[in-house]
Amino acid sequence: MTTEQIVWSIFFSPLAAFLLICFVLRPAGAHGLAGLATIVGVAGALGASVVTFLNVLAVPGHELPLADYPWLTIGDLRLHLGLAVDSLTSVMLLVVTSVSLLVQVYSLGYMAGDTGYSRYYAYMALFTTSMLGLVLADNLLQLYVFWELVGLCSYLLIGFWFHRPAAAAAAKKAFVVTRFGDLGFLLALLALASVAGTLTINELFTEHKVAALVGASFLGVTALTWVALGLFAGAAGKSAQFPLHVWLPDAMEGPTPVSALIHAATMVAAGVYLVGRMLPLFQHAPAAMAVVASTGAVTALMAATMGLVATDIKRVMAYSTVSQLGYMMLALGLGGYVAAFFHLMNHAFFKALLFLGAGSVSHTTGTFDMRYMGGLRRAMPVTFWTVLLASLSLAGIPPLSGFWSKDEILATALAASPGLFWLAMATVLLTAFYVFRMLLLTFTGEYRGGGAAEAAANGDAAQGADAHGHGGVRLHESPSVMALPLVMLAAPAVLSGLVNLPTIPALDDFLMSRTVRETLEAHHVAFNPLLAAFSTGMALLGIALAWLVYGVKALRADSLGSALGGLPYRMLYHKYGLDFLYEKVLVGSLLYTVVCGLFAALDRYVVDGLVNGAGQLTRGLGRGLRRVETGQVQAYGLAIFLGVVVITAVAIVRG
Amino acid sequence: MELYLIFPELVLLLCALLVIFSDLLGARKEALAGLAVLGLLIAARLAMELVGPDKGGVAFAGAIVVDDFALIFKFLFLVSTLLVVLASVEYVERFEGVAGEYYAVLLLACVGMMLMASAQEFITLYLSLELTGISLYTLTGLLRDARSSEAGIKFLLLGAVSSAVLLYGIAVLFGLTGTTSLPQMAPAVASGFQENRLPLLLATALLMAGLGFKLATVPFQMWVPDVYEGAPTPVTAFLSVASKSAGFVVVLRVFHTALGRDPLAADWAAIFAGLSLASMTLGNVVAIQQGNIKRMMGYSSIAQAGYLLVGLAVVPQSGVSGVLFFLVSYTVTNLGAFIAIIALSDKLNSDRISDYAGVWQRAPFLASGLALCLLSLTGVPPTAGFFAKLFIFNVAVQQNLLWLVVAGVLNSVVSAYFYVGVIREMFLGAPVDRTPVAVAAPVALALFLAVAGTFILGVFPGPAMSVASAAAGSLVP
Amino acid sequence: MDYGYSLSFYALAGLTVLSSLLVVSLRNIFHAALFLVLAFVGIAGIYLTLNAAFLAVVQVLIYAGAIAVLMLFAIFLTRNAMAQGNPPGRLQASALITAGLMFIALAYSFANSRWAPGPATPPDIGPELLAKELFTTFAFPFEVASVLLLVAMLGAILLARE
Amino acid sequence: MAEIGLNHYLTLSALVFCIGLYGVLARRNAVGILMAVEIMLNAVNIALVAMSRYVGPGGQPTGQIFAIFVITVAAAEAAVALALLIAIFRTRGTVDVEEINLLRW
Repeated sequence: MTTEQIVWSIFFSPLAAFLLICFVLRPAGAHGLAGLATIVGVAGALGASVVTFLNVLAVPGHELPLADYPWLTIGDLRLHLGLAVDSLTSVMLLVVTSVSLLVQVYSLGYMAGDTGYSRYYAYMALFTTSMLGLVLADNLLQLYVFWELVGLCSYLLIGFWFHRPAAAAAAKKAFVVTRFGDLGFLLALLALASVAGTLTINELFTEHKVAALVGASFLGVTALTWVALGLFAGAAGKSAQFPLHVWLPDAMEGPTPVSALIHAATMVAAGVYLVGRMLPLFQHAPAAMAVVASTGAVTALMAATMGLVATDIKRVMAYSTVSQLGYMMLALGLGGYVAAFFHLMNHAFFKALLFLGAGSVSHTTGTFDMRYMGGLRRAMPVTFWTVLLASLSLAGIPPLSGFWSKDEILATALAASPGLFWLAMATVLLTAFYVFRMLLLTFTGEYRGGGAAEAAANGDAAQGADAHGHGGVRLHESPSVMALPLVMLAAPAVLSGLVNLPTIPALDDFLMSRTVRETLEAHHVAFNPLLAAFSTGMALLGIALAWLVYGVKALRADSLGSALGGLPYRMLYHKYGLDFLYEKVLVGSLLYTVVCGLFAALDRYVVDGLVNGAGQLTRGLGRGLRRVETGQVQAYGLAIFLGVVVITAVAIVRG
Repeated sequence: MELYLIFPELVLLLCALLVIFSDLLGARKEALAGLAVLGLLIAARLAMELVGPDKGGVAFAGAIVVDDFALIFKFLFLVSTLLVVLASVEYVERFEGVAGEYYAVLLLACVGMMLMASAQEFITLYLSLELTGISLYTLTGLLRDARSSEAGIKFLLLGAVSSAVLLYGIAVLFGLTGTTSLPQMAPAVASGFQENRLPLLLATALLMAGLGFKLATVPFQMWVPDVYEGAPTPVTAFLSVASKSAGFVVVLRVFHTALGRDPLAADWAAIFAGLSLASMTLGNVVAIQQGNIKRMMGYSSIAQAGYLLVGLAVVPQSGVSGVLFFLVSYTVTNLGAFIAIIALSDKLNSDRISDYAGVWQRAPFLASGLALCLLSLTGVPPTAGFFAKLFIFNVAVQQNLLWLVVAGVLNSVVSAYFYVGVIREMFLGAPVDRTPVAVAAPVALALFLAVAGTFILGVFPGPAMSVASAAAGSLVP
Repeated sequence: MDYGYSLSFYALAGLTVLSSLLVVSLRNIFHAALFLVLAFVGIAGIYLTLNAAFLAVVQVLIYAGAIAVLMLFAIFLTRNAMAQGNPPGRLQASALITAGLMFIALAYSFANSRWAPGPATPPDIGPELLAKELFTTFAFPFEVASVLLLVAMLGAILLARE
Repeated sequence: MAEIGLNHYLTLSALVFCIGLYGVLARRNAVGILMAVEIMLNAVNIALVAMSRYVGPGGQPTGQIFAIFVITVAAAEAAVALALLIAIFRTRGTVDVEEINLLRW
């Protein structure tokens, strides 16, 4: 096969799996083979990606010359259908295909026995196809097509368990909220087509295109800035940046492997990918860059505080994802091209691992509520150790992967903007705290009954997230088909940082492909040992605090109880479990009520309020306007004549 | 004789009479549908012969013109009628023994629309419009139950009133120019603009109202939800695509041929921009509130008319090609949606969106087809609807109508609420009963054709776009 | 100045307007139908003043004859609606305002128009000329009209059958 | 008394048109509404015939021809409308348009 055919096969391999499931396996009733088909398809894509990666590595300039095909002509705008592979693409391909493959294998165990088994794998194959199409697209229109397709797959997969109303609601919320962002994306596309006359990504970076974009202006702002802001709006919707982040925590209603693949490792990173891809344009719009950076920093901090108090393990992860995506945006906004993608890659591995670990835990306990977990360390050693490694990586403890990329982002921030740097640094502390809170609540202490206890507490059986485990009959490690992907993900979660060490910046060199080198002003920041030590210190401080509160329980429970008075203490004890008493008193009173409460209120009343408010307004308007339709034919006739009179009047007044 | 220019129409007329006679002779319903399909295919084949720059021409003392612009619409009408005939094969049971007449009137309506596409003289235009109108009133009331008759009488009364308005507009233009021929009118209109601005604007407003009724744009749209809900579902499908396209072909030809020169053109373009904004906003906002799928599709069609009018807010040729491509993709998409709705509501015996819950498990093909068409109406790639919007919005951006484009894009976000609402109900809702829904082969074929069209136009819109541009060139050089 | 001509115009116009007003304001639908015939006859007279004799004949035959009779049929076939008659509806006031606005728009525009220049003396448009035009220049619309009548016949039968 | 000209006829036409329009919007009996529609169409015909007399160098038969076609269409439409009214009367027992409002909102 030629280089080009290999690249195309990356895209077509999972597509073939999707078509096979839809048109052969499902109609034939061979549902059981769907998983295998998807796994083979994705494995094929992974193989082709590896070969492509090696090809890119071998080519000087790290860009593969690929043909494109005429697609359509809109006025003067000629669009081509083509793939573009450079170093960034090849890295993204590896990340997407490898995580996808492991998640598909994991799903064999997780989804076993589900009635929607083949439907699930069909969606997953379609998602992987679309995500690869998005990464491979050489023009923005093509990218947009796949952008919407991944959104659609995400919609279908969030609402996968349709018997739960919450899932359907979450799916719709995700679809509509991200479409608000896509509004900006689409307008940016139209503006680019109209002003620059091309949508091919690399052509947009040429000097005269940039000059044309800077030259045109609308409402006193350059077209370039509008375009950048529009693209960022799209990116913010997909990557769950403030204030469009509201859909992601709800999206956890989907099956956990979906959360791991789509809502942690790949699709939500598409926004970061888009902004990064277009960074050579963004850099000419300082205002837009500032918006990207500050949105990223605010999102990172805000989401971290919300992660502190969530009791659903998947929601903790979701907030964590939002927060980490904020980091990446922060890096991009400050010009940290390599730093952002380095972190994207590392995050994909350790966050996917954390999600799969959470899925593994719930598979056994039958719940996602950490208040009913605890003490799982001995029963689930593989899960525990892998999740621990991922947590350390997320917290930024050297020499795990998260440390290296986070440190690069912090260094970029320190060099560019002290304000944003301190926001990011505060996030480091919070991150370490919430991730260890999660770890300690889940794996240490006593087991608190799992799904059965939760059902008892809530008084009904069908509560909770996608808990379809075994209700705590006997705690056990997940089957090897699920445990194996955990172990395999643990390797990159620990090691992927090594590709860009301060002394050997291999990724740095690799990602600066010819086009990027020519069009992007590189912001290279030197490694700062002092900063590294400081951030590690902050992370350790966060871990220590979490340990004090949830681990060793420095404040003894009974002394606390007597201080509070016996009866309410006992009630709380029985209701929430011991660990949560600490939280209520310590974390709750201080952090929750003040900081998190503030953010939560902002989130609920301002952001969610705006989204819901817009919906309410539209609905109210609709309710009013539909009353105009009285069923009286004469009212309709009246409208026609009033229309004539008004149009005549307007026409006369206009002239 | 220039008779060959109207061979397609003649074949359909003949076919309609044949269908009636075969019905009288006791032919089976399926055979009648087959006959109609055959007639439509022959007509399409004959129309194909007329495609090309030097094939068509003007005929019958300037009454009609056959150009690429007219032909693209004729094909649209033929395809719409064909798909509606196929989709009706089960539904005709409800017409109590007048299936043959139903097909015949459908064919005659198609003849009327094809003549509308060709008419370039106001008397012919008016008569073909009324031929279409009377056929459609008949079809709407054909079920003769309370709702169907109510829809029929509402449609007829408002239709008659709006043709009176249209006629008044024509009369004014006739008085100003002394002719009813569109091409002959143009120079007189252009030269008389300064002194006759007032009556010209009045005539424009009257024409807009009279034809706006067919387009279903605000404020002439109020019949739409009621008639869509009450009419037999295949007729609703026909109304939503063919009748709307027929309105657009007339509007495009009248405004571009007779009134197409500045500064009058700038005036009507500005008014159309306003109507466009009002239509898409009202259509989308009220559609959210609807629980009946046919009614919802009615509001949706008002909104789509709003997007289409963006192309009329743009005077140059690009606006016309935008409208043409949009109509092509809207026709296949909306028909696809309606074919699925016809099949589903016939079997579910309900038009309530809530009764579509979990339909995906009972009729995966129908539900997937409907979902794809609804996504296309929302404007999600890779479907026809996405490129239709992109194309028409791009045209508007070129003409600095940015405000209208922003409104249009915002509106398509709003529209996601109700289109996706139906999809959610079908895919993510819990079904009440799980018995599979059977689909008759012709209905399945019709749906397949429409869905395939929607998808192909969404992946390779290039050829259709070139055809649209070429056809637009034959109207606006 | 031809006073006879003016006088007959004003008389016929008055008759037409008055009868039309009665058609839309009488509660008794049967009486309204009779005044409709009168209005049609008035309009036929107007056509005569315009030298359109043939059209006047058509007007009397088809409108005053056929269509008015059709209306009477409609009234008799919907019998108990007769008792209720033709009462004013809820939108009476808005209808009045709209009609007024519409009239202002029309009359004001007409007053400010310069119509295409016409002949000084009334042209002679007789039945021969009309027939010739109808079967040459307007032969095509004539054929379309015949199809239209076919559809109307079909439609009326389909909708009104037992 | 000014000489009778085109504008007299057009004003008459406009007046009759608006009377018809009022009747369409203000009366409740569907047959009454149909009659009002016929009045509107007649108003258009007055304008067309008047223009036939006053417009164009030698007068235009087109206007009168147009009027003949309008009369034809009006008759056809009236026939279909009557049929629909009979169908409605059968199911509802009324032709009062304010009671014909099953379809709304």
